[in-house]
Amino acid sequence: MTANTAFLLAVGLPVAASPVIYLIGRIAERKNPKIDLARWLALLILLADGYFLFIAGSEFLTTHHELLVSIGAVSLRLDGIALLLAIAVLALGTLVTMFSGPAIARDSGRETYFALLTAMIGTMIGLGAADDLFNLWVWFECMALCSYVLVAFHRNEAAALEAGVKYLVQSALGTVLVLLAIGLVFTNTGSLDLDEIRVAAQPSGLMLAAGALFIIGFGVKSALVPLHTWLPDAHSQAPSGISAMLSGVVIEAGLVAMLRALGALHLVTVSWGALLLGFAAVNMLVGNLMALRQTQVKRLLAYSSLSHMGYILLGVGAGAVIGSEYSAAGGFFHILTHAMMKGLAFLAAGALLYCLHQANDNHNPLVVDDLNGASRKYPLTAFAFSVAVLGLGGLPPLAGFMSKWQIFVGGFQTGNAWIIALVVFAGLNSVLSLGYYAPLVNRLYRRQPAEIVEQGKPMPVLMTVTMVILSLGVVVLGFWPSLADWLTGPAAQSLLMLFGG
Amino acid sequence: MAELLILLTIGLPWLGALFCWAAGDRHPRLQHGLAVAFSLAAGIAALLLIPFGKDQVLITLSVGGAFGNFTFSPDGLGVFLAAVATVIGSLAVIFSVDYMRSEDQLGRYYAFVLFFIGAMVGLVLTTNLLLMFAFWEITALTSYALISFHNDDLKAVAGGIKALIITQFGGLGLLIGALVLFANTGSYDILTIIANPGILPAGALAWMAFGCLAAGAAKSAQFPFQTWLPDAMEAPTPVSALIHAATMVNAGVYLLARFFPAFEGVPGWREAVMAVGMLSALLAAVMAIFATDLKRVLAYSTVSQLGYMVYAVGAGGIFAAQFHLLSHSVFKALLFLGAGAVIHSVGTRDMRQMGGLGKNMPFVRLVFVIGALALAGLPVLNGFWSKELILEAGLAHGNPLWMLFVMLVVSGLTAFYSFRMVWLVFYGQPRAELHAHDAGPAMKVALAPLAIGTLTTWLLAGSFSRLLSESLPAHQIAAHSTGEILLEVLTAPITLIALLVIALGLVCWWQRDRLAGVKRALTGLQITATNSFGFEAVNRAVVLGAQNSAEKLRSTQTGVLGWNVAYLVIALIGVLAILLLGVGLP
Amino acid sequence: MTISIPTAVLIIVLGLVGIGIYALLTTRHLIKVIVALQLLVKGAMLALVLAGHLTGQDDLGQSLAITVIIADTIVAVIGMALAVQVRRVVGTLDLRSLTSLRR
Amino acid sequence: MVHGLIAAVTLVCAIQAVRATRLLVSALWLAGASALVALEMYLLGAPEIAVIELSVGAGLVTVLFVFAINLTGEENLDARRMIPRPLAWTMLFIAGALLLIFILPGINQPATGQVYGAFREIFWEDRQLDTLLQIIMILAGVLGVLGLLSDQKTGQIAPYEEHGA
Repeated sequence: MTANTAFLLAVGLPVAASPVIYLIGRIAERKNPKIDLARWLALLILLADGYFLFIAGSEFLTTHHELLVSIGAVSLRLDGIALLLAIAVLALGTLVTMFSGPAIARDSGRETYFALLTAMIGTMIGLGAADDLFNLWVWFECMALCSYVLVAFHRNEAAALEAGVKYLVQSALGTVLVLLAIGLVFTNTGSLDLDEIRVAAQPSGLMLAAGALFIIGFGVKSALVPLHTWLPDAHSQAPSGISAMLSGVVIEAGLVAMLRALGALHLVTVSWGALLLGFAAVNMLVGNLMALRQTQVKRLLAYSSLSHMGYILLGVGAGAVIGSEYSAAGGFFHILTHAMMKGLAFLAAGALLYCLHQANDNHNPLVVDDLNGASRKYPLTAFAFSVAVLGLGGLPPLAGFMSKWQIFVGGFQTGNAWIIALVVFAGLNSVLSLGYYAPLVNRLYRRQPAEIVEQGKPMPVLMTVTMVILSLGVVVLGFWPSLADWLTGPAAQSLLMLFGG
Repeated sequence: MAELLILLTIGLPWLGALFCWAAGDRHPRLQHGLAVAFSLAAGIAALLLIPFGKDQVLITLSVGGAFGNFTFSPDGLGVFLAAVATVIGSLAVIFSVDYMRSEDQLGRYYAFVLFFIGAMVGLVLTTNLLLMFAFWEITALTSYALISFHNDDLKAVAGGIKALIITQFGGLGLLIGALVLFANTGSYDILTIIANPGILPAGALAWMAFGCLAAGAAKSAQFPFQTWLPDAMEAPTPVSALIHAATMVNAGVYLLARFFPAFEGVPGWREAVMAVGMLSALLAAVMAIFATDLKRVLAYSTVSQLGYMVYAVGAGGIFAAQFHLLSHSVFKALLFLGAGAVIHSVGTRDMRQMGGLGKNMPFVRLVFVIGALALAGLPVLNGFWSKELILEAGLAHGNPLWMLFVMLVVSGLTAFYSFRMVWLVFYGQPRAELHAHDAGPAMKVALAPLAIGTLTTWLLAGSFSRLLSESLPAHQIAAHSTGEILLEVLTAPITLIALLVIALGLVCWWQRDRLAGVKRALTGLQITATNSFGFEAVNRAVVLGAQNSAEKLRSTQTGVLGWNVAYLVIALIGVLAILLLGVGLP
Repeated sequence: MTISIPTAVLIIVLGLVGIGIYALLTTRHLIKVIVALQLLVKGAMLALVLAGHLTGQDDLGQSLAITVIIADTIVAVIGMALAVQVRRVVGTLDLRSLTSLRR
Repeated sequence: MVHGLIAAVTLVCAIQAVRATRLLVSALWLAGASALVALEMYLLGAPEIAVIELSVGAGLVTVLFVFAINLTGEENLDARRMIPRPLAWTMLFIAGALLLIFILPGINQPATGQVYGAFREIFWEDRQLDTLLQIIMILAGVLGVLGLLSDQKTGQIAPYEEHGA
């Protein structure tokens, strides 16, 4: 199999397989609902996809030539950013699929869930690889459509529906703005191919407007403050596996889409990166303050995603403005580590939500008081949750410390006073964030378990396994951060090419 | 050989932490055993490492990129502190066998204690500033986890968070220092910058110097960050002895001493360091005089004694600072563990309820008095020699004499509160119905070596000065024999003055009833001091400010779709306006 | 005064988008929200067709617009399904009662 | 002139669709706006898309609206707005003005791109990836409707099983 074929399969397999998963799952559901065939099928597809991605990725990494596959006039390109996003999406997606088996075992519509989850994973891989402005939008829209349905999966709960409505409306509005921007770019350059646009896009008011519309349009999905208002609702109401996906990779995929679009306009102005840095500052502060007094666990984690998006923007923005490779690599490293840590945090919170509430047929949200003394009954889950939130708080020896460090180092290396000030501000925010992460850990290790913990159901094995795998990843990357260099380095170079080369 | 010993000293406690956690809380005896075994083994490894104390990098793990090389080097400063951390660490663990006997969740307790010991060793042995910062943060994490060990107690939780946030806030200074170093030199190597500070531009060096001062002050609970240490006393007492008296709080002093050759040329840095040390010593001593909680008195005295060390570093007396660090680690660990034995026995920390406990706890009284005398600085205990050396360093050319005067006054105050504490706890009439019993066997095993150490560690002065002198060329520490050092102290006029001041402090305590008038006159000071000179109010204001602004900001999440869309339009307007004003139309 | 063709279409585009956003800002009825989204997307679609027309690539503009039509119809379908379910579960389509998720 | 007229009527339809108090009326005005947009597309030289817009945008979507309105019922809501009207107008005016400042100077100097082929080729060959991805969109739509509207009620959730993995 050639690398190009493998790449095409890696992009196409999950997308093509999702209707099959639905159909077979549907039939199996009628025949014997116990087997839950859709889940295993989805897992199989994702593992196979990992194999194809491995072939394509290793070809790219060994030859340093981007893979380019053309389908008609539209092409897909595997560069550093695409590979990084694909690996993050696929790895987290596979674990979430494993986790979701028990988590939604009792809901109806499981085959819908797994089919759409697989499709969403596939569309995100495609989104990372899109090399055509309009095609980028199509992938983006497909991803969004899948996620609307998944967010409102608990269709009999008013809050989930409300979150779904808000998510849908705000996302759709963002989509429209992106389309307008595409229209402007198309008018001005006469092309949709990102490479051709890169050459043709010259400074003009029209293109500035297009860039602004891209930032706002894609910014809705990547949760730039103040476009973030849908996020705490959707992330807290979605099934926990989907929360992990949304927070861990979907908002980052939105960012990648934005970077691709803005990168094509890099000749228009150097201010794109500076704007991202501005959003970085606001995101960090607002996210942390909003989380500080939050009492619902999943909502708290959702707000913390805002501040982590701020760190990522800091790295990526400094890479775009100054061309600092360490910054960019740090930003992408943080995308990876955040996917792991936030994924783990949501899965752990989801596991507790499942055992303490859902398994007892109660639909209340998980509040911080429910965590009291959870380590008594769920030692591994409590440990995993602690690893996740302490990592998010940037404490060593966990992965979050190292990725933040890389972002900070890159910022200082630019020698730019504004960026250095922003790094110090980010450090302050990191300290502030401990004000809400640390008490969560405290609660988990209280001696006197909350009443609800004592009535909790046992933890399903598959959930524990996924959490252990992710915890190991967070710890290992914390001890040996350069393990991710092979992935973040090429991604950073791709970003610098986008904005400078 | 030395490479292996370094890895063992860091790795054994961490391995032990894993085992203790994995052993499970159903097997407390196994956990006690594992913890003692691993901490003792680490202590032995650290002691064996001392002869290898040289200035040379022994372990290099090439991580590359933004992370530099992870390097470790056993120089004099490093091996000495590693030995202190592991030896006192293992004594604290042994003490815990009795102290924590009836406690729950021992796995978490021992895992964090051992995790701390390993991290502390790593902190002092590494020569990579990134790694140093990482270990720095791990010690903060473990300190936090252990302060909040009694998670159901709101005070313990609050104290833990406070310590974590304040030390992390100061830690930003070290972060800035490390980033400045890497941005300018492309490496995190500490030895290079110490040997040749000129490789950094003057401005960058100043940022690094004052950043490290902030970090050191926060870690060592110095002015203006001192408020976290008294609240950290909610931790189990062996933890207070180990982390909040003998080791972690020394990391700040270590940092300043380590970088002294690099920073001493930065204008104003030495003066700032001395001022920080002096203010901390003075304020904390005054607070200790009025405090009524036994552990808090010890905490204040720790801040005060650390102030002496910081002052000494600023004054250029690196050897004096490190020597006092050694003495203080030993006698303060002794005092804390002694206090732990008392608290474990009577179940309260309030000195007003104690009194006359000496009759039932003769052993604890004996060792506690030894420690207190060392704290007061009476000859011939170890605290005497090292404190005199610090005062002498204050006399060095160019140091402001008024600061030295303040430090002399503080030594009088120290004597005063040391005697007050001993008296209130062990002597006089019992003030409450307390059933005291003497220390358990494991406690005695831990206390005895510390008491002996308090009586004898000053004999190490000569070899200690040789160790530092040989392995730290940039610090320019002269090697002297023990005899020379002792003679120097004894013949110095300042020693006599200091002894007079200490005696004055003693007399004041003895004649306290006659000084009732003075006491009344000082009521205002007492009120200010028990309110921590307003620092607590500042802390509270900051916390309240953050929480209020958070609460206000939360109302922006209206949950109304229309407003959500409005924010989007506003953001669009904002971005367009920025582009219009910032970039302009081409 | 004659209006050039691009200007006229641009007026439609911006008008539709403006009216759509205005409706999103002010309306209280969920179905009307979906109507507003439809208006918005029609504007965007017309913008693409206009772009194709202006650059002489009418057919490319058209084929993009088809994809947009499908996408926005699906959005409308999912939106309506949500609305129907909201009506069942919450009992009303008033957006004022869909404000439980706040702070 | 024709274009100006179409523009005016389209916007009137749109405004009416937003203002109408009855949902059915609103949907019909929307259909009208859709038809006029289709007409405008036709005049711009896009006949194929005009047909599709007319059948899907004006036809199918309206039918869907009627279905949905039937299912949910008309609901009379009082006139209170989500956010004050003057504020909405001000924001929109500023945003629109800013956009126009940026766009207007450039809109009349379009680039001329390379013409690749006829509509059929472009749609089915050049842009077949977009076309293929519509399948995923439709899948999401179908599954969304099926998932959201299936009849099962909360009470029918499967019973809890130990180790449901």
